[in-house]
Amino acid sequence: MGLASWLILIPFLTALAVLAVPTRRSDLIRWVALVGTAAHLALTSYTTWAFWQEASPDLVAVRTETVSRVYLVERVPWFESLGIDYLVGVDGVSMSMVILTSIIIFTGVLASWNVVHRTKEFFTLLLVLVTGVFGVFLSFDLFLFFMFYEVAVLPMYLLIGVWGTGRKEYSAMKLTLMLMVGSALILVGFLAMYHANGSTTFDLTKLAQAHFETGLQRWVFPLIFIGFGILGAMYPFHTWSPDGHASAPTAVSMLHAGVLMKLGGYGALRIGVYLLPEGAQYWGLFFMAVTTINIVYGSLGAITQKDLKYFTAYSSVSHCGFVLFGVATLNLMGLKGAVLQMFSHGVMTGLFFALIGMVYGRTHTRIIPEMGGLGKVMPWLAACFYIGGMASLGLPGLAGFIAESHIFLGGFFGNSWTNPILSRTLTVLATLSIVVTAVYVLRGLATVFQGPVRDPHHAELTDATLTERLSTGILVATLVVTGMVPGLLIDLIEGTLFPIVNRLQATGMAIPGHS
Amino acid sequence: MVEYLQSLTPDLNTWLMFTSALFALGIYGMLSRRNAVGVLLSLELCLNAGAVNFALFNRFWSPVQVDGAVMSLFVIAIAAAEVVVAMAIFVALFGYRRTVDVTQLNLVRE
Amino acid sequence: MLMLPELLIIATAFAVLLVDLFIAERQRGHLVLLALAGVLAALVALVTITPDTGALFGGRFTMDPLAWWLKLTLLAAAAVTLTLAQPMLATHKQAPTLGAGSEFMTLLLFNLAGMLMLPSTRDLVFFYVALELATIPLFLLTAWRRESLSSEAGLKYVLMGALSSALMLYGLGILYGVGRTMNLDLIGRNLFPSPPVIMAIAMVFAGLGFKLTLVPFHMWAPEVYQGAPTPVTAWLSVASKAAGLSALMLLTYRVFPRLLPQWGLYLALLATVTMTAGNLAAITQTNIKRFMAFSAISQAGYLIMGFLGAGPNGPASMVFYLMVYAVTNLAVFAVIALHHQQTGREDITSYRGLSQTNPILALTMMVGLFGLAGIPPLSGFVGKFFLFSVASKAGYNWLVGIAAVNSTISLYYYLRIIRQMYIEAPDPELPKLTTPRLLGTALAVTTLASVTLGLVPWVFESVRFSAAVWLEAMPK
Amino acid sequence: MPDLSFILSHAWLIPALPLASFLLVGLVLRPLHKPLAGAVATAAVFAAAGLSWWLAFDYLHLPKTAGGALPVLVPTSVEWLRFQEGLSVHLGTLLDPISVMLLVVVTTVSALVHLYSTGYLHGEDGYGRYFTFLNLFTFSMLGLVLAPNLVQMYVCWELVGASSFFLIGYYYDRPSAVSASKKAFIVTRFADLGFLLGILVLGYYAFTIHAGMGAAAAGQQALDFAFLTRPDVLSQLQALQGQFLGIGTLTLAAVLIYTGGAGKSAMFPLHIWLPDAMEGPTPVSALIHAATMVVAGVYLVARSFPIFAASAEALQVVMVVGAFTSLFAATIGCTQDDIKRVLAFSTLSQLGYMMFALGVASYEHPLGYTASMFHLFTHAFFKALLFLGAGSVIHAVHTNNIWQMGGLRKYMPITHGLFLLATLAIAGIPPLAGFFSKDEILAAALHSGHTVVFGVGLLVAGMTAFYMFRIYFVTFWGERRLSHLHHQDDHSHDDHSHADPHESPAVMWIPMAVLGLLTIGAGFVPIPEWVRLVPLDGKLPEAHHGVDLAVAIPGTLAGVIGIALAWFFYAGDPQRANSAVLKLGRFYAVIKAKFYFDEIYLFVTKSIIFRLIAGPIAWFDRMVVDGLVNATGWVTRLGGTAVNASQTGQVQTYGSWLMSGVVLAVVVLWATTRQ
Amino acid sequence: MVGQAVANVLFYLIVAVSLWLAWSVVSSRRILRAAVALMGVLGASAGLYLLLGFPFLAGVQVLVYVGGIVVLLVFAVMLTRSQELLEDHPSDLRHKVAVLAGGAFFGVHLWALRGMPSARAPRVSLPASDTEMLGRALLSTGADGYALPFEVVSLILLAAMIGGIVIARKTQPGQAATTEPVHPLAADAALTAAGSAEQLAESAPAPVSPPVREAAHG
Repeated sequence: MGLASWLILIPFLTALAVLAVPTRRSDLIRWVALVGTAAHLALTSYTTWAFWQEASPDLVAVRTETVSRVYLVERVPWFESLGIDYLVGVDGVSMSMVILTSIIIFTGVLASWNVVHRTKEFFTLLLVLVTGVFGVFLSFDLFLFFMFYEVAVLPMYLLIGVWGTGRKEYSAMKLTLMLMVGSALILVGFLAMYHANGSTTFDLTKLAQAHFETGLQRWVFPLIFIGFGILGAMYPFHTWSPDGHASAPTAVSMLHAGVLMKLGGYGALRIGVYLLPEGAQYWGLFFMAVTTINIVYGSLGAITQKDLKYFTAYSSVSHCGFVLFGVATLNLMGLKGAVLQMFSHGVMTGLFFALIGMVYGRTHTRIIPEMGGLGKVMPWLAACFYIGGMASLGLPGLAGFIAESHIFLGGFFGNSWTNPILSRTLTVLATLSIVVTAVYVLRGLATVFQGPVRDPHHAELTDATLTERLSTGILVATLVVTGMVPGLLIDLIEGTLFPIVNRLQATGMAIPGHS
Repeated sequence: MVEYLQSLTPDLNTWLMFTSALFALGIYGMLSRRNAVGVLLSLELCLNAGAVNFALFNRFWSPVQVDGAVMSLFVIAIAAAEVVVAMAIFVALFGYRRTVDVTQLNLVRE
Repeated sequence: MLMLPELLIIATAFAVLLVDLFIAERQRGHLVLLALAGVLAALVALVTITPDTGALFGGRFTMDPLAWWLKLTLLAAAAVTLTLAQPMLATHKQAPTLGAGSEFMTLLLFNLAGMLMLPSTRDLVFFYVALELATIPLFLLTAWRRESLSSEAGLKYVLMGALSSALMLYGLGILYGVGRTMNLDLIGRNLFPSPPVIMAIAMVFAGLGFKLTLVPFHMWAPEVYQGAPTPVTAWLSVASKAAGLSALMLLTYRVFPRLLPQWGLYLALLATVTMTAGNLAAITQTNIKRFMAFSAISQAGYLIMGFLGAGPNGPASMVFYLMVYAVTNLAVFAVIALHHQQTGREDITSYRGLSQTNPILALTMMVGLFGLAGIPPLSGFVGKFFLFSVASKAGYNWLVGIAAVNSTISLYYYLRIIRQMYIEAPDPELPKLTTPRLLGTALAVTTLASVTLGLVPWVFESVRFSAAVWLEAMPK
Repeated sequence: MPDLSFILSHAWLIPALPLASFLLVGLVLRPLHKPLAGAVATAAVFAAAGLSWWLAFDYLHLPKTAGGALPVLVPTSVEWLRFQEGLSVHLGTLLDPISVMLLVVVTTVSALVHLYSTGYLHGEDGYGRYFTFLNLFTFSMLGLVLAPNLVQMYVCWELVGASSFFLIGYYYDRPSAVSASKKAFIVTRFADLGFLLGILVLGYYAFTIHAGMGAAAAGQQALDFAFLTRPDVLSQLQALQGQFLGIGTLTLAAVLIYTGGAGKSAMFPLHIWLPDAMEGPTPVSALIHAATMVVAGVYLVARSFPIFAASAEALQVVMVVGAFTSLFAATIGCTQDDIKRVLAFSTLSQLGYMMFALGVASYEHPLGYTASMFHLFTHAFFKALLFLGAGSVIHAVHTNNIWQMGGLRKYMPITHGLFLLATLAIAGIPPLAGFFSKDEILAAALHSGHTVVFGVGLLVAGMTAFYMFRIYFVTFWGERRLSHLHHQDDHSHDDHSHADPHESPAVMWIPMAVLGLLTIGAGFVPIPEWVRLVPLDGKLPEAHHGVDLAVAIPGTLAGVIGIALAWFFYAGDPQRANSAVLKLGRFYAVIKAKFYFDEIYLFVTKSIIFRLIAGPIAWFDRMVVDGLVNATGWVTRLGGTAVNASQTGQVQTYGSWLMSGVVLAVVVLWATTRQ
Repeated sequence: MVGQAVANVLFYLIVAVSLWLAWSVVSSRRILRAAVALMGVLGASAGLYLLLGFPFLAGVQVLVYVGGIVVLLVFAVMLTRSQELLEDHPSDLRHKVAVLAGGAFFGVHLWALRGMPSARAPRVSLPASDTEMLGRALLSTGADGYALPFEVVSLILLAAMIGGIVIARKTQPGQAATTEPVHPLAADAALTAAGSAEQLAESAPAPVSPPVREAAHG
């Protein structure tokens, strides 16, 4: 059992452990979950180190190859006759995503420290959900990828349905169905690719070496991109995100907005652009336009939101728009920006939803106008909120800026097969969002945390407890470290992206200035 | 004498037209009769047409063998079984509903 | 011995009939154990002794690898159905809700024998007779309960069954007329898509489509599923469908090997209409058995996607999906039978709060429903994935798309039940459900199977190998 | 590279000190021990100031380059963010005459303000937080000054904006302060959008050139100033034909970068945030909104002057905007009642001065460049002094409104003396610093042929003198007016408003005294001789000395006239001023209301963006897009009921469906299998 | 050639008779008359078997079909006491649909016939008697024998008999009519309604009154 398999197995084993604990001992359940996720965090850091030992020597060689290397690979044949095998491994992009998810689940467990209603089932489902997510990030066999992808979507229904608030059943059902329709499109794409390659293998690297004929790529790529786009809150299909997050409990919306929506971007990049370069070129500009709407539309929509969760949900729609925009630029900086944005937005939204959960736990209201002057009452939460807000509007020195600067440069540099004027105007429109984001972030935070205390009995609320300080502290620390020292993450990611860009280049069009 | 007569009857297609006409009438009967027993009668028509068909093909295409006839025989037997089953159910249903009018039997629907 | 399983089943049937004469009314429950013993004996015999190739009666009764797998499924399904029926028959504890227990089991076993023989037939006569034995007892079993609903269901089933078997007979007649021989292997020699052949195929599809509840021929299913006693409904939804599939595979691959590829579009349209109608209708159902009828219809839609395209993957994934569907469906029906037996209620809302009253039962029901919906890591997902892969290989990507969206709609109505169980509060006046020992084991076995069939590669690999051998042996 | 002395090679220490103290104070000291936090913060900045003076001393003694100019050094350069091969961002320090000068100015003023703040904010509850952000501000300002490339400048630019946001919003329980901080951040953020776009455009074309040059640009990155200001790169940039809406690419890039600068230096269209920024504590206004942050825009233009010089239109824009802003601000300045707002508009006006000085400069007439830098140098000191003076007045009298002060001459002699000194300096009365730098600017404008701009300069000089002495006379002369109104600048702790105002404590007037000395001395510092625009070929022409009388006399005369007018209106009896105001009437009210720009901006943001765009989008999203999703759900349910309706219960209907199935099968099979 | 004419006349005579009787089976308003008509049709087809040279089959046909099944049908008619009731005509929609179905089937068959290779009756001399060959075929277990299907048919008949007896029995021996579990369905309500409609029908001499439901679904 290699490292990658353990990364998938630990959350599952923790889930089983939680099941074993008697139902009434809810505090023990929480501790088991915490220990499990902590162990996972430790293992993730060790795996990152191990991965780095293996990957760093051939960082230079990778610049000219067209097939991205996978490390710590474990291959166990499963259905040989169909070419399906349990193929798990790690590479730059998936490693960064695993780190993100591990942090989010650890802080998520901390943030749901006071869930009392049916705690055992809550933590089991949460851990099963995260097992699915780890499975997706670590699997390199399309069948396994798809299997874990649907495992990740399903516990969401019960988590929102049972523990949610407001119109929970409606939004739980809408969320699950829209994501399943997305996976339906992806399934068609996967099978078309599998059979176009002589239905011999589902292995991602082998499929990458096979050259699909252009016609097929042209109709499969939109299916894959839209299928993953639905999960990545692409414009017309994003309506599940505000409702879903508004009615989901804290840890679930942390996990969902922070990690699950990144599955969309990850899938679009890893499978859409990597396997179908010509399709990507053909559709590149179209999806760039859609995601620009996504960005501007999401941020404008967030300005007038009254409920804090809707406010954050719309902001994540806008930020996820950045991820897909980065993927649609199809050049090194754009793709790198997309992965960085996935990481930074994951941490940001995780922080936001954790904080909203804590504020809601105290004031029992999420309506922004009803709250005021909480900065004096709960300084720690206010400070974390502001750091999160600053990161989301892209203040340099925090993770947001690194990703957004990459995406803007990527969008502006464009590529040699798309009309430069169009791609540049779209990028300029996208950059407008940094102002709009500033408007709604400051407006929202100012109303809630600054000004006089509007509601009298908000005055004697308490500040963050130890567990809350720990979880928000970790998230803020990640934001600051990634912002201050981006080199770590960039080297990790670049190794994987060079081959993808080379493949795009190999299909006969030159990217300006790319050596 | 009987074999000789058979060889003089009209060709296969006319025979088939007859059996299919019989079958078509049976179908009409099953779909329009109101009384359940009437439907069964029409069913017997259809099955009989099928049985004759087999005997027909046997005689025209492989006069030496007797497979078609065996099939007709079994069809007759199975038709008998079906009638028994159908009768039993009608009687049981009549016990409850006091009617065999097929059009009235639509309780199991919502 | 090639026919050992069939003979054992028939012997058990007679044994049950005779033993019933000598035992008192109270011990009627033990009869079930006898029947179960017989079925399990047949199962063991099939697995250990019966080879998966060979012929008897001069080629009339032959055994092929795929038939072996179908018989395995049928016997397993029979075992589970008997355990389902056990609480309903007379036991020392309470009066039987299902009269004439021994006759019930005898008919069931006769029916099972018919279904077992069906895939081994090699000529038209034996095929028709085996098919009739596989359907006629079902008419009686449906009308078994002493109440108007069951009889009405029985009536509708008889009339529709009679019409479809008449059509089937006429079709076979024409087939015999054109092929000029009874032997199934030889009929297909000089068949080309002339009008009579097309008419024969259409009528055969009508007959077998009736059993498989394909859309234009599915109208009977909802009312019969609802009227019939629950074990019979379970048996109908699983075994009758298995028999229908084996008959269809027998005819299409053996008699029309060259024509099958040309019917791709017809089969695709049939599949689309079946799954869509089944799924759409299931959304607004309130009665659980009627709901399962529509779910079975939609599953039949997915099933026949295996006929598209060439190569052993088609039949292999169909048989594999049939096994997975059988196991998962029976798990769900076990819970429905239990629930119906102890609360007498069949409406979906009566399942409210089951997760709090009886968490294990709720969990098995959820696993079963997710299996039917095709959610990983259950084997339903693996089965569906392979079926979709066959359709996609045959170039019907639009069909795969529709099927995938359909399984999303199916997820919606399965989730409606899970919502009742997990999200709604329990209904106070409904009694708490207790799981009898025998049914509990059946539940455990079926749920375990529904999880492992997909994960353990050996099962699908061996089915696929058998399918490859079976396809080789087919007349070209 | 000549071997550098310790401080020169370790210039990064100067920004590192405030950063270290920011982290130390912010995380550790703030919650623990407030006064210690203040002390540590102030000490750190004083140390940085010392190091800067030492660095300046060493730098000036470096051997000159061949062309006689001071060398440009980039002692440290650490790769921070690698976008692409030729486009990676190195954090480092760039030392050249203007950056060294700025280093000295920023650290000195910041140190003095820190010291002053320990007194001004004594006993406030947000004391620790204040010093944390002040340190952050100083660090980011130093980072901006030392930035060797555009991206590091942009990074520090944003950090400066963020820390000013937190400092303006220091009294966050006061809604006016909260909205002021929001306005400041959003307006500067909008300007930074321009800056970012500028970087994108410049980055793209510079990158293509850098890639084209290959080995020739091995060591440098595309966005480094060293690379961008190379003559061959500049010529290639100039040669770019790309037209965007009729503007040349280089001009477009320069103008976009200039918008960033204009936003930060509150040039005309983006000036609305500076007057409201006065909501912050006065030392903050002194440091940020007088001496350092607002000059960042000027420094940006100066730093990338070669790029601006390469496209004539860009400098034209700079000049026009600068000149107009100085005139515009001066007129408003004359009408304001709040002492800090008057100083704010005076800063605006002086910044306009510096901008148009750069605007008139060119390689043929390099004097403007030096004049602007000289004025920046001197202005920092006397404007900081003015603000600190105003601060101590407010501290004593607890109100900003000049009409509620009066005759403070007697009560606050030191503040009065220093305030008078600074007012004289800003009015351009020789021998104080203001005279020399203003004279240089006017000379630059005259000699480079921009007579109109020279005229505007003169008029503004006069108006500056007028409004400065207006507030001087009203505040310090005349008899004492009681402040019966509610305290604007509320200091809860010493609330004895009716007692006589007393002089500020020593910790406050000492930094003012030091600034006073600097104001006097600054004029004589030979900035014009050190800070010179190095022509592209590197050879410096011989420098001119002495004051150009033809410009000095009219300048001083304008100042004196201004003072006389102010004396006439405001020194004597107040009736004269009131009657003048009545005569001007409507016109005066419009100017006083700052030409209603605040209302226009409010209207644009509130009604247009919020009500007409954001609201409908949110509604559209809920109703239409969500509606579509619900509609599909409803249609599927409808389909379900339709299929159910077909189950009529009539057996014979089912029979006919079955037969229809057969017939349809025949039709479809026949259609699809015909050979 | 005269034999040819005799055979043809005989054939067409039988065909005409059976078609006419079949029409009456299908559409006569009195069920008993329909049953008798069916007897006639089956007898006619027995004659056809004779014509085809299968005397044994004709015999079985007469014995089993006419003797057994039709008698059973008459019993059913008696048991369900519907013989004195005059079944009225099916509603026009059902009639049209049934005609369409039957007609479509017939039309398709005619179209199919065009493709069938037509054949004259072979002149070959037929085996002595088909009974002996039938007997041998039924009981031999060899390649051409049908012993196994024969056994299976016996199983079918046995199953049908057992099931028939159990279903048709009035009450189970030794236990009262099963208590119907509570049904939320409208079944009971409908049952009582149907029951009352029935009383009405019996009292009024008119034929079975078309209940409201039929009109709704006609």
